[in-house]
Amino acid sequence: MSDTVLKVSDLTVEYPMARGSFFATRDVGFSLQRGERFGLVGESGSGKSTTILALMRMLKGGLVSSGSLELNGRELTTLDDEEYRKLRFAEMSLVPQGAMNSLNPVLRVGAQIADIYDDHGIHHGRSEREGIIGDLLSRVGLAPEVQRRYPHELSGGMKQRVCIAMSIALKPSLILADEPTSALDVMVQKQVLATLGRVQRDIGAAIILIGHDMALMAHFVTTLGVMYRGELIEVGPVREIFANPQHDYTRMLINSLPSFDRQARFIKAGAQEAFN
Amino acid sequence: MSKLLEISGADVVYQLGLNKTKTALHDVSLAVGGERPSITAVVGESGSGKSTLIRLLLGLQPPSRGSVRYDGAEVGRLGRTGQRTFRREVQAIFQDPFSVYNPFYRVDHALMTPVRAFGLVKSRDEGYARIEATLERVGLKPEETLGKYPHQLSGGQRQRVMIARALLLDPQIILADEPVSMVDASLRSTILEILFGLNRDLGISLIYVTHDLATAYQVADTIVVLHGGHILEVGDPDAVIHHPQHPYTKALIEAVPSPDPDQDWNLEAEPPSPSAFLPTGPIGLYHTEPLRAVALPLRPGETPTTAAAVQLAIMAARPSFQFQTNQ
Amino acid sequence: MHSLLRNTRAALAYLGTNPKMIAGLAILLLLLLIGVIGPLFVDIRTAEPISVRTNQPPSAEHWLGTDSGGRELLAVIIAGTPQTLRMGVLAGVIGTAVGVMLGLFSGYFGGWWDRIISAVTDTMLTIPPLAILLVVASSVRAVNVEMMALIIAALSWMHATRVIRAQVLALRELGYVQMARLSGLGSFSIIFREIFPNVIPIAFASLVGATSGAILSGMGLEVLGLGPQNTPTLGMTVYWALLYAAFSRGMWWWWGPPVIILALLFIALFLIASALDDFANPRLRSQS
Amino acid sequence: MTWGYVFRRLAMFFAVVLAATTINFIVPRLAPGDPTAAVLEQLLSRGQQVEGAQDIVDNYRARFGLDDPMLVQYGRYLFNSLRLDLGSSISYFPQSVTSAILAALPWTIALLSVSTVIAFGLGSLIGALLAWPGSPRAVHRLAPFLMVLSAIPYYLLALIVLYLLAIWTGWFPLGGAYSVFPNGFSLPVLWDLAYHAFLPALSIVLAGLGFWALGMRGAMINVLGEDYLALAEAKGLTKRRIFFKYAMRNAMLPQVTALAIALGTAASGSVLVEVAFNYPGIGYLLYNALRSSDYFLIQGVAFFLVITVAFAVLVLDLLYPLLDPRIQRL
Repeated sequence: MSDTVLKVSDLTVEYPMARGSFFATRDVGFSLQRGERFGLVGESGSGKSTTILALMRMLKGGLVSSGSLELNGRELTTLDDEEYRKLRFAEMSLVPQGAMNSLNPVLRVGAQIADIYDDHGIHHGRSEREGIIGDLLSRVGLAPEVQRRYPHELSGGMKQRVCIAMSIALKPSLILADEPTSALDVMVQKQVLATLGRVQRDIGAAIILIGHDMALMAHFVTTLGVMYRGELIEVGPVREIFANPQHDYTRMLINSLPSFDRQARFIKAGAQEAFN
Repeated sequence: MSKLLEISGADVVYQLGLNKTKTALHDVSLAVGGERPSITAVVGESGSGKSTLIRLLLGLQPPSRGSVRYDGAEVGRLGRTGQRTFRREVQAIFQDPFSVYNPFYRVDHALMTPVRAFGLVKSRDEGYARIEATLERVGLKPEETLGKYPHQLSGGQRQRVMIARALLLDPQIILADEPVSMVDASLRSTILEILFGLNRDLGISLIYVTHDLATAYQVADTIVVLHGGHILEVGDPDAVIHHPQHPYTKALIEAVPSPDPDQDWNLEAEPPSPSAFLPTGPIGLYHTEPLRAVALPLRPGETPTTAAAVQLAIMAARPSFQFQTNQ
Repeated sequence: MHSLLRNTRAALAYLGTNPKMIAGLAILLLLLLIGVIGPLFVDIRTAEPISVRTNQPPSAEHWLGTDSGGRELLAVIIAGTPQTLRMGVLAGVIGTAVGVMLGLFSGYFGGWWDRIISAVTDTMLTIPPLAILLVVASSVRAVNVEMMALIIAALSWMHATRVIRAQVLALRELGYVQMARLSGLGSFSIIFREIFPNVIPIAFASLVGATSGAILSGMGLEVLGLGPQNTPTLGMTVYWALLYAAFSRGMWWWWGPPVIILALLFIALFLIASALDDFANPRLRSQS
Repeated sequence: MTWGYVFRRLAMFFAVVLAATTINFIVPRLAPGDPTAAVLEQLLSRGQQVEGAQDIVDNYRARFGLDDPMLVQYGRYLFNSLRLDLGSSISYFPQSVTSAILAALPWTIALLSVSTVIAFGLGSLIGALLAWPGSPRAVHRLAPFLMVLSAIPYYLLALIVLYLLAIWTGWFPLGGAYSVFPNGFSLPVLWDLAYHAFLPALSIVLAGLGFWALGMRGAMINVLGEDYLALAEAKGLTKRRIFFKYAMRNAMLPQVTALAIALGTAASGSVLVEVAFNYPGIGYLLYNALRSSDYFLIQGVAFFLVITVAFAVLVLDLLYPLLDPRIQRL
C-alpha cells in the first residue's frame, strides 16, 4: 500500500442552471500523503468548500461532472450511496464550519456521538459505550461528563471540540476541516486549532484545512493550495508560497494580511517625529 | 475642535430573571472628541461588552450607574433640541453592510431619509446635490451608486455608502462597530483609510470597536482593551501592542497568528481560556507609564486613573495640527 | 413611490406564475361572477320563501329545484354567494387591520404593552371561537350580515397579531431599523415607512386566512341556527335543508349546491393563502 | 421549566376561565331588557305549561339576585361558575346544566382526542415526508389532493362523507354513537362504538390532516437547512435515523406549540361534526339547547368548551419542556 491517502484529479463540479452550467470547480487536482497537513485557501466562492462537499458527496444540486477521487487506493466516484455512507467518518470525516449550529439542540452530546458507532455497525455495552465516549471527549480536552450535556449548555469552543471528537471517533485516515475556527474568537481559535492538530497527529490521519486566513494556514499546514474562481492556481510547500508567490492573487492575499508592523500604521502627518 | 462625548464611571447591569443580573460593563470611562479629535480603538472579543458600550455611546441604553455626557450635558436628560443635535452629531457605522439597508428601498432612501428628517435641506434637489458631493468624498461615483438597490452594490460600496450617510449629517463623532470585518480582505484597507481620513482631514473623532488587534493598531491613537466588561489595559498603540503589560493583552496578542510562517506561533501550547483573565476581586486602572494604564488589584489609599484620562493625555502629548474645517 | 411599484410588480410577476394562485383566483372569480351575472338571468326575488312551488327536483323550469319553503334554489345560490363573501371579507378586513396594528405596535415597542397584547392574543387563540360566538349570538337575537361580520371580526385579529409581531421582533433587530433611528426618524415613521412595507406579504396572507376563518365561523353560527334568518346565505341554506331533513328525504339538490360552493370557496382561499405563503417565505418558495 | 414558566401558564389558564365566565355574565346583560325576560319570553312562547316553570324562574332570580349591585351579582356568578353550578337546564329540566354536560362530555372528549391525535400524527408524518428529498413519489402525488381536501372545513366534509358513505352506499350508520346504549365494555360493544364513531372521526381527521401536514412541511424545510442536519449526513448516519431522530424530532417542536393553539378551532369544528352526525356529545347537546333557546345550557356548554380546551392547553404547555431541553426543567 502506498503512502498516498487521497488523490484528487481533474475534479470538475458543475451546478446545472436554467441557462448553461455554473462551474464551481474546474480541473482541481492534488494529493495527500499519510499524516500530511494540506491547506486550501481562497475567498468565498472560490470553490474550496465545493471541493470538500464533493469529497463527502454532499453537493446539493451540484454534480461531479468529471475527474476522479481516490481514497486509500479506492476510486470513490463509482461507489453507490450506501457504500459511501459507510465510508463517511470511518475513512474520511468532517469538522464543520458552523460549530455553533452543527449539533442537534435536542439531543445530548453523548447520544450524537453514539449514533456514529451505531450506524457503522459498532456495538458496545452501555457502560463500555459511556467509557469510550468519555475517553474520546477527554482527548479533545473536555470532561467525560460533557456527554450528558445538551449543546446549548456548551460554549462555542466546547461545541467545536465535540465536533473534533466526533471526527476521530472511528479513526479515519483523512479529516476534512471546513473553516473550523472562523466563528471563534482568536484565543479560542488557537485552542481549537491546537486540539485539532494534536488529535490528527495522534491518530495519524491526513488533514485538509480550509480557510481564508493565510496567516493561520502558515502555521498549521505544510502544503498549501490557493483557489481562485474554481481553479487551484497554486500548490506547494507553504513556506515557498509565502516566500515566492507565483500568482498575483496569492500575492494580494499575503499582502493584505494585517500585521503589527510599524510600517502598516497610518500616522497623522507631523505626529511621527514627536512620538519617536 | 469637536464636542466631547464622555462616559464616566458607568456600569451597565441587565436584569435576566427575577433575581439574576448580568453586569455587561464595569466602571467604564471613555472620552471621545474634545480639543484633539482622536481615534480610539476598543478591542474586545465576543462577550466583552462591546455592543453594550456602543449602545451606551449612542444613547440607546442608559447606564445603571455613572453618566454619559455629550457636550457637558447628560445624554438621558437632553431636551428636545438637544436630543436632536445629539442624534445627528453622534453617528454610527455597523458591521454588516447589508442589513443596514431596507431591502424595500433603493440606497437613495438610506441617504435621503436622514437628510430630510434632520431638516438639513429644503428640497429633494438640494438633498441630491449634497448626497452626490458626499458620495464623491468617500470615493464613489454618484451615477454608479444612486438608483441602485442594496443587493446591486458590492460589500465595499455598501459600507462606503454607509460612511457617506454618516458624513451627510456633519457628525462630530462616529462610532464604527467592526466596520471591516465583513468586507473582503482586499477592500479593508480602503475603508480604514477613508475612516482615518475623516479624522485627519475633517476633525471627526472616531471610536473604532473591533476584535482585530492589527487594524486597531493601524488606525488608532489609543487602544482600549475590553474583556468581560472591564477595561484591562489602555495606552498608546505602539506600547500596548509591542509591550503588552496585562496578561490578557499578552495572551490575546500571542493568539494572533503572525503573517510570517517562519515566526514561531507555538501551536503546541494551548492558550488558557479567556475566562482565566477575568478579575477575581476589585480592580483599578493604574498608570504604569505616563501614557498607559493597566488594571491591577485595587490599592487602598491610591486613586486609580481612568481610560478617559489616559486617552486625553495621549492626545495632549500629540502636536496639534491644523484641521480643515468641515464644509 | 418607485420602489413600491417595483416590489408590487415583482410580487405580481411571481404570483402570476404560481399555479396555486391562478387556480385559486380563477375559482374565486367564478364565484363572484355568479353573484354579478346571475341576477341578469334569474329573478332573485324568488329566493324569498313561498315564491315558487315547494320541493321540486331540478328541471328545465327550476334548474336547481326548489326547497320546502318555496324558494327557487338557483336564485338562493345567486343571492346567497355574494352575501357569504361579503360577510367573510368584511370580517377579514376588520380583523386583519386591527391585528396588523396591534402586531406592529406590540412587536416594535415591546415592554408592558407587548406583554399585555401578547398575553391577550395567546389566551384568545386557545379559546374555541365558537364558544364566544355562541354566547354573543344567542344573546343578540336577530342578527344581520354586517353584525355577524363585526362579531366574528372581534375574534379574528389574533392570528395577524401573532405573525406580524413575530416578524417585527425579527425586523426590529435588523440594522436598518437601528439606522432609521440614528437617521432621526420617530417611532411611527419607523413602523410605517421602514417596517410595514416589509410585512405586507404576510399581512396579505393573513387577510386571506382571516377571511376564510370568518366564513368558517359564520357558517358555524348559521348551521346552528344563529345566522341571519332573513338572508339567504349559503350557510343558512344548509341550515334550512338540515332542519327540514333534506338529507333523509333525498332532496340532494337542496343541500348539495351550497355545500359544493362553500367547499370551492374554501379551496380557493386556501390556494391563494398558500401561494402568498410561498411568496412570503422564500425557503418554501425554493422548494416548490 | 422555571417556576415562573409554570406560574405564567397557570395564570393563563385562570385568565381564560375568568374571561369565559365574565363573557357569560356580561353579554346577556348587554341585550335589551332584563336578563330574566329572555327566560320568561321563552317559557311563554312555548305556549304550554312547562313542568317546573316557576322553579326555573325562581332559580334564575335567585342565581342572579337581580336586585343586588352589579358587583355582588358578578361575584356570586363567578363563585357559582367556579364550583360548576351553572343553573338548571330548561329543556332537560330538572337536570342541572352541569350534569347534562357531564353526560355528553365523555363522547366529545373521546371522539375529539382520538381523531385529533390521528390527524396530528398522520399529518405531521405526511408533511415531514413532503419536505424530505428522499421520500417516495406516491407521497408527492397524494399530498396535494389531501391538502385541497383539508381546505374544506370539518362540517362540510362531514356532510359530504355522510352522504357518500352512509346515505349513498349505506356502509356506515347515519348517525348516533351506538346501536344500544352500552352497559359495560365488551368486544361487540367496542366494535359498535367504533363503527358509529368512524365517520365523524374520519371527517375530523380529513379536515385536520392538511393543516398539520402544511405546518410540518414548513418546519421540516427549516430544519433541513440547519447545519446539524448536514453534519448528521456527514457522520454517515442512515437516512432513516437522520429523518426521525435529527429532522422530524426537531421539526415536531413547533408543531406541538401549534397544537395548543389549534385545539380551540378543532373543538369548535368537532362540535359541528357532532351536529351533522347526531353524535350525542357536546355539539349535539348544544344544537338541542339552541333549538329550545335553553340559555343556561348554551352558556354552560360554551363555558365547558373553554375550560376543557384551556385545560388541555395547560397540560400541553407543561409537558412541552420535556420535549425541548432548551427550556430549563425544574
